[in-house]
Amino acid sequence: MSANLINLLMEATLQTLYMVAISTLIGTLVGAPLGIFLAVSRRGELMAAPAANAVLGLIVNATRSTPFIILVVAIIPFTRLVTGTSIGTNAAIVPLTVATIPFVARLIENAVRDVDSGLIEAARAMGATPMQIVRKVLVPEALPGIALGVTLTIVSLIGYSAMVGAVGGKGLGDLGIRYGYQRFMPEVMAAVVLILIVLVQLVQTAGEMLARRFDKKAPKNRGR
Amino acid sequence: MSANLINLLMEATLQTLYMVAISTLIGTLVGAPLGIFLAVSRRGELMAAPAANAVLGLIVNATRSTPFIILVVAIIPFTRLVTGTSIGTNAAIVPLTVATIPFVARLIENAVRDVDSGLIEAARAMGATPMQIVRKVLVPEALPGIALGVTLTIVSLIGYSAMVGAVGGKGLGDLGIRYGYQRFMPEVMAAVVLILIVLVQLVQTAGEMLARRFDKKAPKNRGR
Amino acid sequence: MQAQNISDQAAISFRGVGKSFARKGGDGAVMALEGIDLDVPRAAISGIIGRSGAGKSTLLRMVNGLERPTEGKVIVNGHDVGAAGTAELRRIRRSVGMIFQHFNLLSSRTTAGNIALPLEIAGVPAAEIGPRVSELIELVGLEAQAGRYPAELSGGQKQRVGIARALATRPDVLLSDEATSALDPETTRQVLDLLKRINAELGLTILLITHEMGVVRDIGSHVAVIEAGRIVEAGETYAVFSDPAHPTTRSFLKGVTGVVMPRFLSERMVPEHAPGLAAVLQVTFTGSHATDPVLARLGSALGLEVNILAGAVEEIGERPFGSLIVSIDATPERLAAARAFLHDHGLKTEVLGHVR
Amino acid sequence: MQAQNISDQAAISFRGVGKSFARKGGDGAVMALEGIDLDVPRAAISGIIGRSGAGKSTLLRMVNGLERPTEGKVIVNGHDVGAAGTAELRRIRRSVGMIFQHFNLLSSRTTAGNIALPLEIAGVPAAEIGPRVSELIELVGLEAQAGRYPAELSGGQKQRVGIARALATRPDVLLSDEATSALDPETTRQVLDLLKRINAELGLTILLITHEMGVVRDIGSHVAVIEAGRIVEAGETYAVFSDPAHPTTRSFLKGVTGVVMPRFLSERMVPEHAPGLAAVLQVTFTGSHATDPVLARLGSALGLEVNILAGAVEEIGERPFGSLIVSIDATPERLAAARAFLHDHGLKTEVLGHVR
Amino acid sequence: ETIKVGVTPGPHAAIMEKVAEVAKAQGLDIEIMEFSDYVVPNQALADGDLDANSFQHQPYLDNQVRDRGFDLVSVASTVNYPMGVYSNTLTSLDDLPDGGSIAIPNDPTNGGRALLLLESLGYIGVDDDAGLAASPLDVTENPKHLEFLELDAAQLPRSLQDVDAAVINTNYAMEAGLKPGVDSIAQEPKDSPYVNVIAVRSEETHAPWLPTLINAYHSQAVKDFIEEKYQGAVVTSW
Ligand SMILES: Nc1ncnc2c1ncn2[C@@H]1O[C@H](COP(=O)(O)OP(=O)(O)OP(=O)(O)O)[C@@H](O)[C@H]1O
Ligand SMILES: Nc1ncnc2c1ncn2[C@@H]1O[C@H](COP(=O)(O)OP(=O)(O)OP(=O)(O)O)[C@@H](O)[C@H]1O
Ligand SMILES: [Mg+2]
Ligand SMILES: [Mg+2]
Repeated sequence: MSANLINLLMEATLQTLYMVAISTLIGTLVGAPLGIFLAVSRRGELMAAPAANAVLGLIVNATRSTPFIILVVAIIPFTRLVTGTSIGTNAAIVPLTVATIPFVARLIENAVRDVDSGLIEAARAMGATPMQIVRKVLVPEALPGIALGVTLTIVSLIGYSAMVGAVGGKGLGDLGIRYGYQRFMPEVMAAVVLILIVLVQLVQTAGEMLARRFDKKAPKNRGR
Repeated sequence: MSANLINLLMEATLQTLYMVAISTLIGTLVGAPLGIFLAVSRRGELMAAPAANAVLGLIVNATRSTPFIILVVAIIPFTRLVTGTSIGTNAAIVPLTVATIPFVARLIENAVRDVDSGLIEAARAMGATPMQIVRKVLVPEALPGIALGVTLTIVSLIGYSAMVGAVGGKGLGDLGIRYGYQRFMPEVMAAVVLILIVLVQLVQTAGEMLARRFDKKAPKNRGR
Repeated sequence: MQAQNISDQAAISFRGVGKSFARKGGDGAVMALEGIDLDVPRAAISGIIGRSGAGKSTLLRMVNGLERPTEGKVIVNGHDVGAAGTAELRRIRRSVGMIFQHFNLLSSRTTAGNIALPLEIAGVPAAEIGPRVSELIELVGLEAQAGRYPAELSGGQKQRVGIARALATRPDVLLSDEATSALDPETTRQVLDLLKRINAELGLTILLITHEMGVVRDIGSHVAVIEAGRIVEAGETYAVFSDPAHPTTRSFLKGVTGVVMPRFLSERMVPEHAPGLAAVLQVTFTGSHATDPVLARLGSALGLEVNILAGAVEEIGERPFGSLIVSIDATPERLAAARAFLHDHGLKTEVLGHVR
Repeated sequence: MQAQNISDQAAISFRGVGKSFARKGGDGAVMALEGIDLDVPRAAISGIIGRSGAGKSTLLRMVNGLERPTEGKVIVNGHDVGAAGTAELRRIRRSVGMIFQHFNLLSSRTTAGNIALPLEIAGVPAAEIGPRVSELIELVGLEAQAGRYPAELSGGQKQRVGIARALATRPDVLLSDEATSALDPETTRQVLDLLKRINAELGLTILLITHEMGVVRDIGSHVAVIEAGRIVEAGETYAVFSDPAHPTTRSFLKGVTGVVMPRFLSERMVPEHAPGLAAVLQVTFTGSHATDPVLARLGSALGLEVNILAGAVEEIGERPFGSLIVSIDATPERLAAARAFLHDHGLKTEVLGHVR
Repeated sequence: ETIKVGVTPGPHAAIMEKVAEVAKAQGLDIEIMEFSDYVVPNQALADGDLDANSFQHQPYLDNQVRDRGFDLVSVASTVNYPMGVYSNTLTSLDDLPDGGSIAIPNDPTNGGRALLLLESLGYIGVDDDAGLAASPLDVTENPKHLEFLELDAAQLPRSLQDVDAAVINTNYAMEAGLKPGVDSIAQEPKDSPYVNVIAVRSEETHAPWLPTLINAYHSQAVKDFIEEKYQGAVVTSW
């Protein structure tokens, strides 16, 4: 493999890391509150607001079901507003983030819904406000699930980010497709897939370690 | 919109339903046991097999991080073996399913890991075999989580299936891209997105109903 | 603890309260409570007892609005809990501490963290939380477990965390759902002494569910007995326990107040008198009579031999109450005289049978 | 219940068993049990008592291998639980039923479904499961709740499901971790009677943890007392309870066997004799003496007035045991004579103080 | 008789739909498969899953045959989508600022071609060995330090606001409302080598349906359709 290609791979790896990091960060910052709200605003829940819940749920579903490239085109004005351009790595982060938000939101929603009712009840009995319950009960108790959800998101994003090639987003996946696959350079393809697997494996391991760290529930041996 | 386009839309909807249904079905049939195995084969768990767990985990992560088109090409021989061809809607189902399996697996793994240790303990104390624990405790108890996970998968698949255009898979997403995006027909794009949203909304509603039906845990009011 | 006009005296009042649970599948509702009228006196310790599934927890959970009555209303410190707006409900709840039957501890917080939670929620300044938490941890004897997570605690230790947590904000009213069921007798006694002390010193109103009649006897000034969703007996503990009217109450009190007929006795006992048989009597004495040497005097006064077969003299709500099973070897006539003597001295007697 | 050579008599034997829990963070292990040597007799009911956090649950959980000893070994029906292969361990477990402190019911199964679970696991034919489940549901009085999910049950109802489930496969050994703590006295009695009956009829070995000394007294033939991870006292219940050696045991038994000093008495009592004061004596009598009219005879024999202030005559492990607090108004000389008289008749006395 | 023909979305698909109409009248049923990928249609053709494809120009086909060893040959030339250079801000490429940005297609049939166009216009130099497969990596001389942005072909018109110039296939330019020749600031020569072809497996060059397909494609009806729809943006080769 030429030095040139190695450079290219390194650059692409950094681009992927950059895109995934920013998308995850912003996606989680927006998706987490959204997911929590989706969980607590259902009928009969803490901050019951079925109408708002339905509308947000619809938006989330709409975003999740729209093919990525169509999403990219649909939000070009917004992308331009945010990054000043609709193309390039920075611009690619916008649709990636927009696609990440509902994904994270749903996963976090599920994690929050899993929190034991008894704990919510205990907090209610203490006269906690809904916001206090969210901050002091739901989030800390759902943290292991949230960590696993974010891990799942990052891994998905690493695969998903290959699609930003359409707007010149670059990164590993795009490199693998355009050089390795389309221009038939199997060694590039192999190198890209290898790096992707290593990245994903690192993320998965870190995510699970974090989840285990957060989980104070069952130090007990579950085997035998 | 011309009658022709309406026809196209109807056909594409059916194709999407067909692809998603089969992929979900097979993806879940394979992904569920895989996810359960991933959950119970970790160190200290029911069927501890850390080596097998690590290898399967790696394969799952590799599949999830590989860009879809590279996956498609990589498994063409397998696709041909299964469907006799490498192109068209039927052939598209193969890579879709292969991509679905690890996704479902991870979600189901998370749901199974959430099952209360005390219940596993109770079953172990009864002298249950690991398989009995899986069948009689883990699966029934994780069912609400599994239902939500499968819902999430279907919704993702509906969006994801747009990518099968690479192998002539057709379906709604592909139609949206080919007409709406490539041929610059915004009304097709809009119609496609609309149908997608309706589909996703139906799936989400059904999935949540099912999850609620399965969940016998907290009939209590969690609000106020 | 009888229903009366809503007065300042009652910290909590139930008025015509009913609760039915809709079954999820829709196949018929469960009627958990019906027509509850009850006043829980302020600054007193009141007990709720009743069979498993009678509706005790449901009743308790209505006091802080965790369960809403399907009928009637619950008034706490003058506020109608059901009608309260969310802000007012929160205010009511902050003045009501609760110990849960199943602990409900946050798995993500240590012992200290769990106890700090209500303080954080009440907006206590961070600087005051630390000392208060240490104080509470000491109170329930969990110094060594302060930094452990619930999963690393024994059942009783978890329960003590729950107790400390409920007391953290110095509430006016304490609701306790079997707070000592997982505790050993000694720890139970310590916790009860603690509750009693707080009740006496700070005028805390305590409403507690328990299956241990000894707990009600020792610290409860009032008691209500629930049976199948209805209150079947209620009043001062001394009155209820010394003369229980409802069969359930009587059954509960067996072996706790009064005395159990020992098996060696019941097996040998015959209903009719016959020559050579001694009469078996149950003698009960309440109030000051409990300490009188009446029974011993009977021997010298009538020249009868009185044999104590089983007995218990104890305190109910801090007043003595005694019950003995004795045998008197005497002719029917002398027996009648003996009973008359005892009655004259304020003791109740009942002939249970005869033994050799 | 003392450690002895492993014999056929012991259904469960602990030999030098220790258990330490590694803390998750790694900051020091918790020593939950240390140097446990104990034989649990076959076909008997044995109780484990001890303070909260003493290590009772941990000990019990070792019997069916839910917890592995970090030292020593546990032998059940001749099989070393720690050394057993998985198949053998499963066989052992199928012969051991367990009632959990926290119920551990499947939320996804109804009452009937939960009770059916161990039967399904044991491979009982489907046709036999139905009738057996109905039988068990009736046994614990949950007919009306058969189709309900655990979330729709009260605490005591859940506990009864756990009891029925543990008995479903007719195990040889039953482990019970506070099986009656959430039950009212009457249901408790029914459950205990049930256990006693199964024990008698089918030779079931029962090892139970309880905080209710009354439970051990009423149905436990043997008892072991754990304190801070060590066994401090063990043996036949009658021996241990009638003459408790360890302070913890004594403290636990207060008010359960023997008698509590009533407050009205303790408040008035002074340590030294003075003219006009009566002596307060604790009189204990065991075995057949319990039924002798010795105390009454004392009056006629020595012309003394004996006043019973508090007292309890009860059965421990089905044998009578009595303890009375009496006052005798007499000069020191006559008091000494009275005590000598009682000692001659096999009663133990102890002077507690003096009252007016 | 039914044959399967692979195309890519856009004009190739639209034209083939018209061809299918014509062929049907001549007794040949054409089933059109659209691929949003440039490798799969050749792979599928080589594997026998397709009977013919029509989506690539001759140089690309040669490349594919060389790289992947497909046994495919072209049997007819079809249309040409000349490329043009468009800009929202510039009126001539000479005005390109130093370090200016140029968007080019990111697909293998058009990416290299765009670079070669810029080379032919004298703004850059491209490594001769790279040929049609040239990528920005193969740019050897770049006096203006131009920045190349590789975008999806259909994305190019949508990105004009964000770049100094874009090299766009005429059909996409047209569909996006640009007027080739009017709005473009540079164009490929009409005789460019990038005429598209119909490809088949070499053993199928004598298949009985092939003449029908070619005839249908080269029919007047198709020519009229193309001229009416694409107004000269798609150049027919017959
Ligand atoms: N997983 C664990 N990690 C650390 N310490 C533990 C763990 N489980 C139990 N312990 C500690 O071991 C000791 C014994 O616990 P165990 O549950 O056996 O007590 P117990 O006698 O059953 O108490 P209780 O009557 O309160 O249920 C306790 O001090 C407890 O805190
Ligand atoms: N969510 C529910 N759905 C249906 N029935 C319920 C529900 N919660 C409680 N019940 C029923 O209501 C009745 C009263 O329950 P509650 O928990 O108040 O009993 P309890 O007196 O506290 O009993 P225990 O002493 O066993 O805890 C029980 O028969 C119970 O089965
Ligand atoms: Mg209850
Ligand atoms: Mg315990």
